[in-house]
Amino acid sequence: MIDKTCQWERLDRYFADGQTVMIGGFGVPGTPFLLIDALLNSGASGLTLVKNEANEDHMGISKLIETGRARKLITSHLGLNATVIGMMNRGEIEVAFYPQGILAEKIRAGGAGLIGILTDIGIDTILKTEKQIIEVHGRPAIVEPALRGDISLIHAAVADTMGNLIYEKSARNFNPLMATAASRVIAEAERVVPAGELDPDHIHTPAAFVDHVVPIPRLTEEYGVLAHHVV
Amino acid sequence: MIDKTCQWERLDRYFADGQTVMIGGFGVPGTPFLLIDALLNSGASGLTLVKNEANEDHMGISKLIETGRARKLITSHLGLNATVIGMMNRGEIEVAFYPQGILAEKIRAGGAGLIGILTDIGIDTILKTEKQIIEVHGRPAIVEPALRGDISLIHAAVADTMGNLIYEKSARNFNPLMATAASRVIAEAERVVPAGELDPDHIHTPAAFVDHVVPIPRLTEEYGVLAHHVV
Amino acid sequence: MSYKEKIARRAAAEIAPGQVVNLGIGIPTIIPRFIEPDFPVVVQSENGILGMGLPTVRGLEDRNLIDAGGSYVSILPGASFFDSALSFALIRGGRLDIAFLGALEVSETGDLANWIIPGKYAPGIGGGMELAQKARRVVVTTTHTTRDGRPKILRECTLPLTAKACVHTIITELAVMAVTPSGLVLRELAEEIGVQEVLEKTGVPLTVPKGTIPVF
Amino acid sequence: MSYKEKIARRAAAEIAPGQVVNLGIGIPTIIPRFIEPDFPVVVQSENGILGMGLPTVRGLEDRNLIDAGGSYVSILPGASFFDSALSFALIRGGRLDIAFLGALEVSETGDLANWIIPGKYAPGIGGGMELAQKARRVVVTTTHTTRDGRPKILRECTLPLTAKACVHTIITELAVMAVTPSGLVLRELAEEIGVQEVLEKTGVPLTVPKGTIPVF
Repeated sequence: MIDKTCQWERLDRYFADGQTVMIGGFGVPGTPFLLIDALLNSGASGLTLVKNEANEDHMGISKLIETGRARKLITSHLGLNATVIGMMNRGEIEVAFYPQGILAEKIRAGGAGLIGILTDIGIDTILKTEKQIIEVHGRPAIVEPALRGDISLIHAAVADTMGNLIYEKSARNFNPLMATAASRVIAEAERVVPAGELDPDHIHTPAAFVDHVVPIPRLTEEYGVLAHHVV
Repeated sequence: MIDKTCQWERLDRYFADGQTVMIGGFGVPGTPFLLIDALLNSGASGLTLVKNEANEDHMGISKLIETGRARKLITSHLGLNATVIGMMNRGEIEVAFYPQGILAEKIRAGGAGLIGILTDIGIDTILKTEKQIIEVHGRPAIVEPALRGDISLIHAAVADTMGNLIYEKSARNFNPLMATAASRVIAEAERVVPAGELDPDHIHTPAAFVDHVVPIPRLTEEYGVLAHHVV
Repeated sequence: MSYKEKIARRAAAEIAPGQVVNLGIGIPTIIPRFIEPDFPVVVQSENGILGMGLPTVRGLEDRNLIDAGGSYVSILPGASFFDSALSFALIRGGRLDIAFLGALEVSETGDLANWIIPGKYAPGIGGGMELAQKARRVVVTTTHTTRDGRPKILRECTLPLTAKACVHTIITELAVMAVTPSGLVLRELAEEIGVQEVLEKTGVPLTVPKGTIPVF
Repeated sequence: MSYKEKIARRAAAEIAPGQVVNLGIGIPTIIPRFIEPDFPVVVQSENGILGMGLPTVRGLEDRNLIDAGGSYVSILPGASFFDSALSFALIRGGRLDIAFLGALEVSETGDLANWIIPGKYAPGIGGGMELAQKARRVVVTTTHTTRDGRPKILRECTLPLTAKACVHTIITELAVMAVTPSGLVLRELAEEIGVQEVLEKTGVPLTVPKGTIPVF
């Protein structure tokens, strides 16, 4: 039986300077905080990070950015992270913004072995500046090349030992897309079960996409409810 | 509470001559045989059908094609349907073939509101003839425009009254893609349950994509195991 | 009732039974307070939720269940979760009936600017561009003027656009206006607001239909 | 053992533990018979299955569970089902270790033709083009010659290509050959087959390494 479970101590070898790293999550839900800590502790730098947002100040990938480990951030919106916006404005990190769904499609296209997608989103805005524009059936289309990573860091609610993943509620977000779009896909899981326990119709990410499953021993505080978002 | 359940008798009004109709299924699993019969009985003709294959002779959409109701078929492979291959060879129906996964991506792109996708599949073959080719990062890419239908006919194992759908095993195939890619999406379901009964993490097609849910009173013979495929 | 609540209450009335809507940040987030509990509407959130309900009751927050703005939310029967690609497929693919969005500026032809003030405010793009460009209807909820009293409704936007000719209806604390091929048309007045005040605070000509203007 | 079974048995030996493989129509479909029951391999099927097992035991067919060729199949623990877009994402995205495919013609540079004979046989494209072009390794299983004895391995394919320079290994009833930058290389001989026979039935030069050629 294939067993992709992996110990935390073994992760170091997979990280290297200059890698492009995709990181799941939209806010706290789905962000792999412990894998981010592992990447932080590995000492890797010059990274290009791909994530919907930069988490909030001093949390998640903001820690990587604040410690100067990321050269570039490919993202959608930084509205909840004044620290990273400040660093961007001071030129301490290069930031590339995409419309959220187009970022999702670029990652998905990378995972699906496509060269890119064609969209009209932003066609009448400053976004089209510096984009390749072609005509399809007489209609202008922005060329958005596919995006892939060297590594993807994924947070799953449940994994089986073969690497099948299930996400929970709004923690799914970018995780299943990024889980298809990197040369090495590492998933942390809140619960790891033997292969065969998951209903094959309920699996969100099939095992073939996943290289390593790291069991989370205990959810740390970062995974919890954020007091300042409670109304 | 929103209730999208619909009686079979009401379907007639949705069908019209000249429509582009997407039909789920890969072989028997996932083919909406009763919806196909409803389309057949509506008398609509001059149709453009989009389906992975043409089912087998005298089954499913082959009945629409054999009765001359389809002007055109957009598909991937007809290997199991000698009747339709014969009609194609005699010029009785126009057939457009796409690589299976590219057909899936074209439909998905239609559903996702994209203009198209860029792929290198077939780039060194006769497939690229008559295709628009562009260069992306110095690499040739085939432009495949998105595909949408007027109607999609979907087969689900379970639906709720709001239109959420769950598919079973290999009957999923093209159904969730086509369920996003038409102006009107009609799903037949083997079982219809009240909204709230399905686990929100297990739903394959969210309700917003589905316009009508038609309960299947009894699965007809066509849905069963095909004796000639039993080894 | 605050002016924001007035705008949100009027915005809620835009929703027809059975519609799928997305509520942007700011005023739109309080629209649900003004929807009757049994009114059939499906609220989508960009982070992958269909069928959102009210904000979570304090103390019952679920760490895995937030909306796109980061607030803890509840879900209703018939809800579903999905990934970010499918979430925007729904938006771009034409299945979103109404997007309620805030505005920095709106033009008389329905251009919307709400994502960037070059050199001052540039947090990114988020889902707003896709919502503005692809929702079947865009309803803008905004104050009629800026904090220093300048009109937000202009002949042409001065800020970079979110999307061109996308806005159908503008709801402010003073009025409801429709974007039509012949320009902006006054549809409703807020309680105790006169036509003259609206005309003065709008940066473009506003057609005032004959007869009584309904009040909201 | 038939020649097809011999080819399939040898093809099965190409699979390394833990690999993800796709079995095309024809000879590849009988490869599973030659895989040990406890050997860790994951079989993918284009119609949306990962973790296929052997054909279904007669009488236990599931109407919702077929492979891409239409045969009723079983699944193994750890299997999953998915849609056609994800199924080909897996193939094109580089997660398929080996595609076993049949051939009408193969060129010495690894070009493959197996989908169309213009004017005679044109059932469509199916998933073959994506499998051939994007699997990490393509292993062709085929008879060494056509029914009328002409070589299938040629300097250049005469039929329209499925994909260019995609084949890594060719397994026939006579031999195993590798496609290398310096042309085809003989790797193994079938039992009781001599080098001379293979050379004669191959339409292109075949490098024969020094020393004993392993037998399969």
